[in-house]
Amino acid sequence: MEHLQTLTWTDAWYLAPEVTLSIATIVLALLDLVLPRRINRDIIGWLTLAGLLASAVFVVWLMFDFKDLEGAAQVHTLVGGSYRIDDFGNLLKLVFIGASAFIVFSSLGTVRDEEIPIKGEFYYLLLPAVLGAMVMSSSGDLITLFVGLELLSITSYILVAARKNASQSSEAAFKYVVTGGVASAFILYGMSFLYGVIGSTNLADIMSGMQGAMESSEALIYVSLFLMTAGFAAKLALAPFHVWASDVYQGAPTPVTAFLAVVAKGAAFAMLYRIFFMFMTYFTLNTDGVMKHDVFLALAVLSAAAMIVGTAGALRQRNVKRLLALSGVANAGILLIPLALDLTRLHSSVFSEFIYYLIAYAVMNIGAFSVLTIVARSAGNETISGFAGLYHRAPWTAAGMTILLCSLAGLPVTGGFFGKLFILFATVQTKTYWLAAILLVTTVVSYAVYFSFIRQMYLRSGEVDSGLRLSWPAAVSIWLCVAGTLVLGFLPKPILEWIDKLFELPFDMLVS
Amino acid sequence: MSTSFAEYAWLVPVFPLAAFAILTAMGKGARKTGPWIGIIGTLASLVLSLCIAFERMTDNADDYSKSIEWLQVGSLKLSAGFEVTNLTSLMLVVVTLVSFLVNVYSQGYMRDDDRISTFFAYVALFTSSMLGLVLSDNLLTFYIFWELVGVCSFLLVGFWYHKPEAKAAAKKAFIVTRIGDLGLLIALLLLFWYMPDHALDFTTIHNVFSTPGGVISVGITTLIALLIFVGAVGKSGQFPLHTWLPDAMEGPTPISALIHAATMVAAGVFLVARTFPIFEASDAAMTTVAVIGAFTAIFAASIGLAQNDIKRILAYSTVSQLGYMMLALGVGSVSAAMFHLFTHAFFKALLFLGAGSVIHGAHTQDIREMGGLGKTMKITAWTFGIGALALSGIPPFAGFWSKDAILAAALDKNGILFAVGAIAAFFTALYMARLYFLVFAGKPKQDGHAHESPSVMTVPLIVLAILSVVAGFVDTPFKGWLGEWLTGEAPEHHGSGIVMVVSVAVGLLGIYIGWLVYVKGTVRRDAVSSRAPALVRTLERKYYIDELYDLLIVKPLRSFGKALQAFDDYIVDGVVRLAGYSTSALGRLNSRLQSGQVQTYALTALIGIVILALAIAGRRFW
Amino acid sequence: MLDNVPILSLITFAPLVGSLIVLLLPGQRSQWLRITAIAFTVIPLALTLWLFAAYEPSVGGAAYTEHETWLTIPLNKELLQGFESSQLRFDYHLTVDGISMPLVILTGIVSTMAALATVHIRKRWKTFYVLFLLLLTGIYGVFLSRDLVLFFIFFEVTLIPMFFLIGIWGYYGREKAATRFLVYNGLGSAAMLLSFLLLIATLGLSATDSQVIFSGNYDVLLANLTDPQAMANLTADQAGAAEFLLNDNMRWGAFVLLMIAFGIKVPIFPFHTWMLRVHTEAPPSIVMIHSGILLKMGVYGLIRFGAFLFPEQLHDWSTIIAILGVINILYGAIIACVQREFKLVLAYSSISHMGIVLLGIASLEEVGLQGAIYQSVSHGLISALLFLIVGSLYERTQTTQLDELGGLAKSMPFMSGILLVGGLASLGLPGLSGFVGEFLSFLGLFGSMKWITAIGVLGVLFAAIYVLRSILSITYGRTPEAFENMKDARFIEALPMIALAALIVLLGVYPSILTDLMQNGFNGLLEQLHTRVGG
Amino acid sequence: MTMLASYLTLAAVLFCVGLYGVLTKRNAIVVLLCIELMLNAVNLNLIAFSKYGVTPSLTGQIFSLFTMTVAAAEAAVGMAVLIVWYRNRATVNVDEFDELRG
Repeated sequence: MEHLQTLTWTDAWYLAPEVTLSIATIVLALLDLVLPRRINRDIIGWLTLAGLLASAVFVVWLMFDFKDLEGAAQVHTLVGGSYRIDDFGNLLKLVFIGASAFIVFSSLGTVRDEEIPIKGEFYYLLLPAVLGAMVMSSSGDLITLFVGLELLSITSYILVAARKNASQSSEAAFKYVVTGGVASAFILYGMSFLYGVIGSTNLADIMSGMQGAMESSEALIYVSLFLMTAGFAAKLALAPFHVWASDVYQGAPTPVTAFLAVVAKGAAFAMLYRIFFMFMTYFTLNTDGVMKHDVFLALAVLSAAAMIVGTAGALRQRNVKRLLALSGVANAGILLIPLALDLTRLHSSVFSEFIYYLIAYAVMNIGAFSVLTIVARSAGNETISGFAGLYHRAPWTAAGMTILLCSLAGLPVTGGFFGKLFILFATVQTKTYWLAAILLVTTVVSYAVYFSFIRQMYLRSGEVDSGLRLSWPAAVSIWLCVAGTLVLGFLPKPILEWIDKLFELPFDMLVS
Repeated sequence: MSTSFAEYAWLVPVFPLAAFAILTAMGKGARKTGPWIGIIGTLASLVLSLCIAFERMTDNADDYSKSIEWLQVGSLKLSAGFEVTNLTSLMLVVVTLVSFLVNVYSQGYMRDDDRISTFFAYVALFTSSMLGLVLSDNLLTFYIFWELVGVCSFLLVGFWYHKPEAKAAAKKAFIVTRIGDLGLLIALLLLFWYMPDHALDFTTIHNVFSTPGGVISVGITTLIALLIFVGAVGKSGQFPLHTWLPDAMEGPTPISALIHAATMVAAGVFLVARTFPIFEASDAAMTTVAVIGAFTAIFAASIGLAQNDIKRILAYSTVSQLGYMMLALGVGSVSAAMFHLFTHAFFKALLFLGAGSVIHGAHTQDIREMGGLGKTMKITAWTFGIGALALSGIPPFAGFWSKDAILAAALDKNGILFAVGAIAAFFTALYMARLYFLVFAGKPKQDGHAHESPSVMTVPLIVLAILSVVAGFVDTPFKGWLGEWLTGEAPEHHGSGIVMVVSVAVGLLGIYIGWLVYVKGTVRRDAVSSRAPALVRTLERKYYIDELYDLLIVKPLRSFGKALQAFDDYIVDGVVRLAGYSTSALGRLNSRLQSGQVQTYALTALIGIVILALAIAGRRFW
Repeated sequence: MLDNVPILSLITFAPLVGSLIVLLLPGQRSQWLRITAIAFTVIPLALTLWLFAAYEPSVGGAAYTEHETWLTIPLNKELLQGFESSQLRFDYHLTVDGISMPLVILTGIVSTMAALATVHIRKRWKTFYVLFLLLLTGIYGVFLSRDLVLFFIFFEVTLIPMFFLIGIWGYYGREKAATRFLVYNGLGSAAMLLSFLLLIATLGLSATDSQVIFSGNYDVLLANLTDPQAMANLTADQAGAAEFLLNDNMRWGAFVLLMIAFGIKVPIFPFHTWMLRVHTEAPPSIVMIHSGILLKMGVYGLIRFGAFLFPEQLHDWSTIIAILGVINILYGAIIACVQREFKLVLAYSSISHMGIVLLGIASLEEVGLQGAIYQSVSHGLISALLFLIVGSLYERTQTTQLDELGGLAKSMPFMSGILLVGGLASLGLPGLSGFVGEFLSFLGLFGSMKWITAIGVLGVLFAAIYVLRSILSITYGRTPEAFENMKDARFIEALPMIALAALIVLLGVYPSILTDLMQNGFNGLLEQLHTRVGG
Repeated sequence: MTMLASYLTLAAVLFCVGLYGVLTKRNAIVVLLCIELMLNAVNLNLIAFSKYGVTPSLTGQIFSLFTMTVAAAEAAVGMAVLIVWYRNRATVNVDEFDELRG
């Protein structure tokens, strides 16, 4: 594929979701500039939400447009395969847009000017970030992947620093810039080697050129994979690359923390899956044992380390955001498991396992962060003791939070439970018992973590006796998250069947 | 004969049980009517028992048994049922008679107690259980009632629950007998697995073990027999499990008469008699029974010499007499044992009730504080005297005949056993003489407020006294009617003159010495204690058995428990805590890692990836 | 008439409905809340009793079985060679048989008594009853469900309400006790889940030409276990697919995991320490449920999954289990003898009693297995009764330290009497239920392991010691002044006490009422044992 | 191929120098510069592969153009964040970024 392909107008149709977001970003940026100061910037928030929803509509439309549900799936590739409209991307896009929409929605009326002076920017800057995430999930080329990654990262840096007047916020942003930059450099460095041995950045070309490259320069591929692994591990905050996460999560405004925990992490996973799944398939088809085992064992070890360190670290943590950061570390470990397992004829539902847990993770985390925003506001701090006596002050919120926490802890009957169950079943099917054991044990230890909230909410009495003020969007989004968690728990079947119907491994994930 | 009383034998224990149920339902409100319910219940049982007994005497009918399925597990069936034989009908009469008399007596004795209706309820329950035990046709049912009488004994010993001594005694009674029960339970399990068809009924046991060279090996037979004997030892207060019985005297005196003299403690003897074929099949077991019995007889009698509590003396006497019965069984004479059980039930109940009357009158139990009561308490003194003579084996009282039978049987077997029995008989006569003379003879030591008990208490004494005189004639050396009736065999010739002479001689000698010391004063009372103080002290302290048990069993066990407790707290739980602690230590380590220095973070990550890479790649080279 | 009524679902979910109703009632009306809650514990009890009356031991519970496919989850289609699709299937499968029936009845009875005993709950009634009823749904579900995942879910459902019930309404150390309960039991559940999934991935597999189905249905597992043609039993070369094979190592792994999982619940030494805290810290009505029913879930699991799915492994391990049982018996009993706190005496006595259950299981004889269930039911009733009394005592005396108590027989003769009945039942007095369970268990094991059983029988002696020691020091002796004018049990307290005591007597005198139920419960297991292990 | 090897070596050295700088330098601006250094090492790599790689192609150069742009943007944001922080705390010393910890 040496000839350059240009973007045609028909292709532009397929980019409708991304284009929508770009236009919305520009329009809102201009709007923010021209609107007089006295106008509440919530309007921009609402418009951001509208932009996100419009984009989501396009994604859904695209999904159904070129796929009749009975027939084989189609994949549309743009610009010589560097951009792919496939169900892997589409499903993830929906998750990212949905999660962002929830975050925006619950921020409306909750985020205050004193806290985030640049509220307009805060809202509309989410759009390029989501755009970056979408690009990452839809790319078929290392360059587009990288651009998407950086688009997401750079906007996230700004978002983390959105609390302009708080030194904590800029400190967090700086730390994020440094670790993010170094991680990017590592990924990029790894990519450069991959490009070097194959001569193309296109994933399809890489796949087809792998055979030759393996024979000539196996070592470089080895190095490349390890460098990329390190970079992604840092982006995903897998142990021991996780240390920055707590600081950044703590310093960032809470909605941004939620965004980082869900969308940024999910997007990094999307990219990781795009690249590594290719290798996994290659290794599986060409029974070249050595590297396969090394690379994916490394992933498994990272995932185990993340689960252990994340859970154990959260055990002693009193600051809720840091705690959720560490919980995110553990969850990242769990999300990595499907990829780290062998691909066998019994276990090839890697994607369903991944995305189901990702959805569950997104729903419960956003819900938890929304509750945290409100509780921290009323308590005046972000420590776990702010939850003390929540049951007496706001029994319904406490009940909702309890369900979310149960889901985080993986207790039935919640989305988190089934998500973990499928992943666990996969580990058992592939006979990776040690990983299953670690998953189970850390899950159980995490009971202690999440139930420490519950202990505060129900067993202690707090200092504040007044009720909890919830803005209606916050309340609605919390309850939607709770409902989502329960639906995922009680009715996993329709969702998984839908995913199964949509998703065809050879088309949607394997770039050929 | 279309119907017989035996078919209704199951009603015998039901009457008292009904009484128990009614009394429990009535609660505390039945102070007046309560005793009557108890008395009527036992009276009904007594009448029916007498009918059954007479029926069996006249017709010499076949044994009657009937059982229902109690529990079925798969192909295994456990049944419950009753059986009427000559042996059981004899026991029925003894139990119901004594129980009835004790009920009547208690109505007076317990008149002032708040919980009199509870007392009668317990007694009714005991009577019912004891009758159930007697009637049981298989070992499992027997065991069930065996435990139930134990509980009733426990409840009644601890009847005055507010007294710490009563509490301790009740506990001890239950736990020590439980040791014996354990043996019986294991024996039961063994029998269950070794008997053909898992049969546990006495008839089958009888048939299986009576067959020479039977299905069960001698070793197992011996084991089973010994384990059963352990049960009997516990219940009948034989050495070394005798310690609970004297302590059990903390209970109300009628209880001591009923449970701890006449009926329950004899259940051990009854058990051995019931399962006698097993013992007969094993020489070792028989020897053990005989030796333990003989030893207990002399051992307890010697302790009885040095006690000062009127009830305790009688208690040791009971232990000693039960030893005689065991001795009889050990030397192979069931009929002698049952005969002694029969007579002993009457005269020992008499003695205890008499003692109760004394305590009722004198308000003390210490014989050193009594004296001259014979003047104020004439009926008590007379009847007590008859009981004492019966116990001492003076003809023609009941005890003489039965003890004579035992000694004769012992002599047949082994001279040493006979000698031991004779010496024990001497001791018996001596301590009874001491007891009687100290209490009834001499000058009153108290301010004369002792008085005779009411007739409701003295009438049972008189009835028992009469029985103590005549009961012996059912089986004299000249006409062994009881033995024949019980065993269905021709009477044995145990009437050797030597035995009779020796027996009477030691009895009279004992009384004479007692008279010399305690009435006449020719021999100083401290004649022995001044010369061999250690001996007397040992006797007073009951050979330090309690102390020994405390030192050897209770204390080590308690320490062991404490040690286990510590093990549980510090090791078992410690490991759990350690696991929790190390997890949170890992968390703390993570916190320390998050020092705020972003460069440290990057370095951590770098070190992480290097280690990972080295480990993953390097594992090929190891 | 009642043929088409899903009675088992009604039993299971009636408390859940009650829970929701309580949730909607106003929180201040404690009387209403209590009555509603009690009503919704009585409904399943009534249904259970009806079931008991209608149950035919020879037929089993087939008539009541409810079986629907609950979830089918498509797994993968891409790389699957030779088949069109593969599915993970979880069923909604409820049924009863001779093993679960007694425990379901026990649940009905004890839960109702516990509901009556909730008069001691002095705060936050509404939440209490909501959680209490939720807990019941979990328990019924555990005993009735026959799908591994469904079972697991119900098992976990019991954890969460228990955490709250201990944590909110317990005594001083409640929070620690609750957390430890949660984590310790969570570990057990985790082991169970791993084992279950292992079984589903191998034994649960049924393949048609077009489909591979991984089922969690217990019946499927059981059928595959004995079917030599099942994938899980084929050797690798036969099936051409090593991934389906349940080889010996995996069997042992799954078995040991199950032993650990249910061993924690039972609890088997050395996994018992969590349960001591629950016994001492939880409110009495909850300990009634906990000690009375929840521990039996462990027993049930050991038999249902340990014995039935892994008879060979259990047979190989029977000596180990018997030894563990003896350790439980003696360890618990000896430590109970030196406790100064009555609740701890009872806690250690529970350990001791559960040891007897283990002996029954280790026997692998019908007598012993029935004994194990019998002992479970009996211990459930006894400990429920004892903790009921503990609750009433504590309410009056504010202490359960043995040294501080004494002479209560004077001021509270009724309660002391019932306490004594409970204690005597606990020490295995014939005529009361405890004896039958113990006796059957001992009887069962004695056939194969005489010495071990004989040592275990010693526990009966220690039981006498700790029971009498503790109960006598509560009720006998001198009455301290502070206790002299205390009131005896109120009617509402006396009612469950009398009911439980009556049941204990009934089971002791007429054990057939329960053993008849279990009559055919173990046939399958024993047949399997005889054919596969060879007796 | 020697050419490629030397470029790669240089790039590796640059990358390591950059990494070392990130890990050790106290001045925050220097830290940002060092990140740029790492990215530039990547650029060098890409261009070297583009010219001397197994299959030379323009893609590497295009990639490096993207990288440079992105790096510039990243540096700009980094500087902006630093300025905000400097305004709050009046220091650019990396050691003093330790308000968030634990």
